[in-house]
Amino acid sequence: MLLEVNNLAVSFGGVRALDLKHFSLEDKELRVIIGPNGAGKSTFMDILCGKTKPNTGEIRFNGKPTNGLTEVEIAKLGIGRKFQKPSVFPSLTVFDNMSIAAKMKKGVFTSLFFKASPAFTDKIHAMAKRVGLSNVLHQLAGSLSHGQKQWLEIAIVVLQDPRLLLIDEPAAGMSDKETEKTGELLLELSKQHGVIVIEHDMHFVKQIANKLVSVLVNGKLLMEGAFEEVRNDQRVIDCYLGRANAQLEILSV
Amino acid sequence: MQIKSPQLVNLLFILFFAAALPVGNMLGIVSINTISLWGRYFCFAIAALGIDLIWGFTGIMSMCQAFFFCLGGYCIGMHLLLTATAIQGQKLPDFMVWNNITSLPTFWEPFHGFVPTLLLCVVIPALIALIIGFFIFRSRIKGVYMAIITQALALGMYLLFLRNETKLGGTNGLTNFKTVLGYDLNASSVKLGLYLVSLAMLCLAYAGCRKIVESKFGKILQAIRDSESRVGYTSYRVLNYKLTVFVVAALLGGLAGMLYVPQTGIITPGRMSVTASVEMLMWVALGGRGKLKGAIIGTLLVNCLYSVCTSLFPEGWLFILGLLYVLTVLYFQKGFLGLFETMGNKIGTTLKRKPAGLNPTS
Amino acid sequence: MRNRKKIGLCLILCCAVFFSAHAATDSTRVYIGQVLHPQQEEMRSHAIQRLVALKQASSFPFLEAINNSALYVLGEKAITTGNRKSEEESFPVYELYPIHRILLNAEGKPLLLNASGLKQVEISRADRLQLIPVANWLNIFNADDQKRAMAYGQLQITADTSLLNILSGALKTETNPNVLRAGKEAYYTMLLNNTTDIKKARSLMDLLSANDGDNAIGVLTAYAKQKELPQPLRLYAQQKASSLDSHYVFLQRMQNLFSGLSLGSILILISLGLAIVYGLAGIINMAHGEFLMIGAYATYSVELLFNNVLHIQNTDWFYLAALPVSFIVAGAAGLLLERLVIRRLYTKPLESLLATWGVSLILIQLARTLFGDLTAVKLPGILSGGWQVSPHLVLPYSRLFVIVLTIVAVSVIYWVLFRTRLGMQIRAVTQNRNMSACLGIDTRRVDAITFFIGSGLAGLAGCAMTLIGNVVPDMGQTYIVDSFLVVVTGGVGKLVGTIVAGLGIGVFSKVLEAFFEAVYGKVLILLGIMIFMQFKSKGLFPDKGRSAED
Amino acid sequence: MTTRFSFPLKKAMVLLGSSLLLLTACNSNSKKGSTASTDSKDTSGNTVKIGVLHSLSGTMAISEVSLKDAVQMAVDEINASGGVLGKKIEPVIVDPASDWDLFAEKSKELLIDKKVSAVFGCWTSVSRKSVLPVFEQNNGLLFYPVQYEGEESSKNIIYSGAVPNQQLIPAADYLMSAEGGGYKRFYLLGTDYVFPRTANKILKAYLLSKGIPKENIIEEYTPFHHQDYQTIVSKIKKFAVVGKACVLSTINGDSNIPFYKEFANQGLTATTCPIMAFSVAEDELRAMDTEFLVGHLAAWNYYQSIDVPENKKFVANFKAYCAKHNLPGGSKRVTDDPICWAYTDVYLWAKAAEKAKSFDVAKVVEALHGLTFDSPAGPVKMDDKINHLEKTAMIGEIKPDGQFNVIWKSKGLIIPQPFFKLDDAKK
Repeated sequence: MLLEVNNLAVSFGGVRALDLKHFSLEDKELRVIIGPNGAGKSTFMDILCGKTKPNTGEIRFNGKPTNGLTEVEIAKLGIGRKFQKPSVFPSLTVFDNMSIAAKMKKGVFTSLFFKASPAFTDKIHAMAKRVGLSNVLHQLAGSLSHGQKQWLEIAIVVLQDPRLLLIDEPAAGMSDKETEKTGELLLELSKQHGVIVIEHDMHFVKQIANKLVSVLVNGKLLMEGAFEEVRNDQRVIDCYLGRANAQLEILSV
Repeated sequence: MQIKSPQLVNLLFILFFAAALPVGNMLGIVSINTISLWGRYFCFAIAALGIDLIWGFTGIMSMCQAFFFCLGGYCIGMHLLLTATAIQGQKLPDFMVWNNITSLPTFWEPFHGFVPTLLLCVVIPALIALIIGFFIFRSRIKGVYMAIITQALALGMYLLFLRNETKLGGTNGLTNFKTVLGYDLNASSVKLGLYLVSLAMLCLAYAGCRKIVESKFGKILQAIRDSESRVGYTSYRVLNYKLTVFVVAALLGGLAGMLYVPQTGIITPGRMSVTASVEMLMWVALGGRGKLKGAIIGTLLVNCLYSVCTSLFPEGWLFILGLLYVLTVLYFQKGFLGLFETMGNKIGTTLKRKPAGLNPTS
Repeated sequence: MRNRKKIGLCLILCCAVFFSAHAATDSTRVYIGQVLHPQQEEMRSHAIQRLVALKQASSFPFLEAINNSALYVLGEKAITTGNRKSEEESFPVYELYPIHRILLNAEGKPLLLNASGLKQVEISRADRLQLIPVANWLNIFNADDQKRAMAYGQLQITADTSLLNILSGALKTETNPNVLRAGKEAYYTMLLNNTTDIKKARSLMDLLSANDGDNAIGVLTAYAKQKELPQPLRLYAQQKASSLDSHYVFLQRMQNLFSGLSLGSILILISLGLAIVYGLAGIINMAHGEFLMIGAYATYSVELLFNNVLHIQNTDWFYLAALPVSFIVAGAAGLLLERLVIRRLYTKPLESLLATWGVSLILIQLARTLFGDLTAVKLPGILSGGWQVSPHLVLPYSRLFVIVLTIVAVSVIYWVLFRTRLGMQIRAVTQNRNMSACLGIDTRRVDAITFFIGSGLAGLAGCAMTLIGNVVPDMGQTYIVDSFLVVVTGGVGKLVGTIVAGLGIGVFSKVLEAFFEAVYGKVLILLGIMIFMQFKSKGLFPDKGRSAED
Repeated sequence: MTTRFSFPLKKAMVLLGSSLLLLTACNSNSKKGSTASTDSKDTSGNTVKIGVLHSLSGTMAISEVSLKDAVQMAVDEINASGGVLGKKIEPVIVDPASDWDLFAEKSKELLIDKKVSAVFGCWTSVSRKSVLPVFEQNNGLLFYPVQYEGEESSKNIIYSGAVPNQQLIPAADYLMSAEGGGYKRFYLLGTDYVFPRTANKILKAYLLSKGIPKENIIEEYTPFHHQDYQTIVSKIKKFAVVGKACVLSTINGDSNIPFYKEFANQGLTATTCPIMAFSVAEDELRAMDTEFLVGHLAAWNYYQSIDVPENKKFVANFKAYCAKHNLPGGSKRVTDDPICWAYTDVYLWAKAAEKAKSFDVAKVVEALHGLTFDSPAGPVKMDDKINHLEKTAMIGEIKPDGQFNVIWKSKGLIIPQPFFKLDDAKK
């Protein structure tokens, strides 16, 4: 097991945002989490990457507990996070963005006296090519389109070479074509990394859900299963009811 | 032509101040008073470089740079006062005698020697910055909280230094210096020398800062400014980076203070008041935040204006300065540097059929 | 009104004394005549000497006039002037002997004289020095409460029974409680020091400590130090003194607590506007202190308007008028600032800091040019003095007023924010500007109104500050750092936080100040806040939830 | 290089360089090499320049602006009566902005670049300390009009304000005397800077030498611009409970109003515990609601109410001057001790220059020694040896109109002792 979570709970101002009895992920597995807004999906990721501290519960990553570790320590263990809102460094060039992320020693003095080797530069060029940012490599990240920013962030996360990728709504704001390309990228990544993806777009989910889909509702795990199984589950449909569009969406796939 | 130009600008700057002004002084066009005035501006510019590093590049608003400046100033001031006291054949500086202090306080002892003093001038601010910075950054105080906490620190230290119990001269501070390394501080040649040393240190500090911001370290600083959390998730220990840049800024402040005091002849707590720190931020903001040249230009220009206006318009200079601040923020958001660039662009357009660059600035 | 009361009182006083000592009046009259119209200088000296030796209470007002170099003659009458203000053209005068009373004209109204109508009787310094033996007694018969109280306080211990009689006579008719307390203290002290009877001494000590006068402890300790005092009396005196002392320590703690409350309420009043503006717009308004200054100057201007244009002098109404005026003027200034400068900076908090700093420089210099450097507003009569909980615990009305004003301001703000539609809009914009705009809230209007309220509150604080401090161009700068601290300690943009932090900082500073000197108290507070921020890096009441962190 | 606008930036830099040059030129304003001629005073032509070095902005403006006005008035008066040695006086006014470093800078500018013959200025000790080396090195002449702590006597500074033995000691003596009230407990309260510190040190030593026990003297300091005197006043109240207590206040400037207000509001009066102030003069009282100040005391060498013809004229002229020039306050302005000495200083300098027939600093100083002058405060005399003024000490009692009633005067002029020794006082 790459990731094991037991009895995880957190509440904000008296509202229980997440109450997860059990969750686990195997190495090199791609897992999609779906659920209505406010179901606690992003909060779950926040806890996994150390941004939010859980009230109770235990997380084991690669057999080691991560409770009480800081973001940096968790990142060092090998958990990379892509946020819902693209979080890149807008005043740096795409190249700089990537070179900051690339896996290496990250102490103050290493940074001060760092000189990019040809191999290092090649690695970045390769990654840029992979996410389709080769031609904007020396533009400022702030001037990229939304979709490009999403890719850049994925590139940043991947360059860290983590064991587990946490990807929050990667397809938001992308065109259909871009979405498909992103799906392919994620599937490719899952060959080497564990990946958890949060997504609303059911077409996209269908594309990438190669094994299990988890459904979170009101902070609780409603069910887990293959995409088709989840899609046809009455409880899932019920909880999407009342939100007409979502219901249509989930049924129309 | 394109590649060489910035260096040419630097060269021009150095040439003007390192050659033209001293030569002017020898010819009698420029008074020594003006020279040492510029020497003092250079010191401010060094401190402003520190602010630019921490505020402009890292996005941390530190409102206690003037405090570090004064720490450096007080260190050298203690040394100068001890030598002056020795020359006059007294055992204790005057103010201690008035305050019923009978023997030299222990913490004054290290300042008898020149070299230890120089070291302490930068080590003490750096050390204090390290301690304070550790606690501030550890508990993730940022944004306006950081600004206000450092401001509170500056205020607290200012109030402490005003007290005579600190044995540093209270409100009057340290003054009445005579010599440095045996040279008379009032001799024109010494003043010129100090001016040149300040200029050299400014150039050095600039080059150093340039190196820093262009290194990967510098990129990470900017990354912290853009998205601190992202830097953390990219497994950098943000605390270390912030702490380093805070210490470097303090160090520059201390260095600046050290050079400032022999040229001014007095160091008082007034230099570290809350407004003093805000003014330093103002120089950087006016010059152009996030650009090292901007910090220098802003400092030189604002101080020049301050000096000139307080003489030419003794009753109305605050209007001029205040209006300048407001207008700069409203209309020239990149500061003087941005303004000069735009002006340069315009002139460029009229002179050449196509300007050199039209891309939006960073 | 008050003045007339005093005169009346004095009249009664003097009559009482007059009848008790009528035997010597004839010679007194003669001597007074000699002082006014001496045949030669020696005669005058002798006459004064005799008057002093006679110790006739009826002659004291006359001697007092000599002592003050304010003895004049009008026809045959010896007269003096009261406490007069120099700018007054004409003023009433007082007859001195045989009865000390205000001089009336033919119609029975006070006779008004001007300076040129007075003929001064010049008494040499040497003659005036002759008054020293009775100098302390003279003012017991002064019309001025303060002077009377002072006279009692300075009475020298004497065993002279004639003077003791005068004293007890004067006390019988004294109506002002503070003067009476001082008088009783003097009386008991004299009796105590002249008695050898242990029982009597004890009861006098009881009276002294129950009287709770200003010098009670001093008298008792001095008494206890007497050499030939019997041991039980000494112990009793010491015990009385120490119990009084511990009583005062308790009172002082109360006073400090009150001071803390009052400082806290000032801080709240100043910070409230800052907190609202910061919360709404993310603007670090360095010019906030200058709105305080504007409010103070508005108050000053209203006072000038009342005095110089409307010619309504000596009224308290100006202050009542100044309260809304200062709010509106400062608010309008804030609105102007918002329109001209801040509107362009809503998304850039740090730039706003710089721009508003520039604005504050301009405003300070503007105030200096317009008003000069040092002005102060006259404390409204109704707010001067204090609520005397006990003789040693006085809560100044001005401070109480500020506390009440703060409570009112806070309640109104709460009402506006949480009970009105406008408040709902303000809160909506504070939480999510873009979303509010989408929902059809005119965010620009809300911004403007909020800025108006925020600056207006600062103006109101400025108006309140005139009660306590002075009005100077850079008065705002004194408070800006403190109020930023309050806002930040409370949690940026949180009203509850601002209130709790304001009170906390206020009370803590005053408690610390009581133990250390003012500077160290302040430094300790700053240190305390820094340590506090170690544990609560986002203030007392940070935002909770996922959206809070970015 | 990160800067991409190489070409335009260069242009801009040239522009910047030239503008800096321009500023430099403005700044220096000198025609000759300065190294050789630091001594020279620009007295060519029909005018003689003097410098006015008082803060017109910042925290000290509150006190110093009035002094600038007084100096200007004196200059106008002298110019109207023909000037000095046939030359009109041309004041060069600068604003050191309550910034101590700027004081040094501006004095350099006045002496070296503007070549003024004398400078009239400074209020705080720190500003004087800051400019002192400048005046000594450049052989300038500074007239300093404010009472100060002593312990200093420079040949380049004329101290016309009181030194401790001309103000503090007489006040302490008066309070301890039977005439003054025979006070036995003293609360020394001051703003935390050099003058109060030194003043209180001297006062404390003096009081101890007069047999006041140590526990009856309390010393306390508040920071500049302290506004909240609640705690301190309640401390004083506790102190005064025992009786025969008074406050010796060296509180500076704008802190006074809150202090007196709090003092009155907590029920303390001049009766129970008078305040003897060393830094409160008419100019401060002008703004105060004097109702609750009445009866408190101050020690100075001049009061507006002094009844001599010179003073009557001076006061009337000053009011007229302020009204005429539309200065804030107008004809309601008052005079006080520092204003009087700032005004007197200009006359002293003019008289000395006439006597020396030169503006040369050494000659003027020499002529000053022993010079007598009928100042608004009455006759004064420059000491024969040191640059201090001999004058009369006076105690004033605050009247309801914000003026002082002079209740005590020293017998004759008091010889200044800038380096005050307790032993001298005992004699």
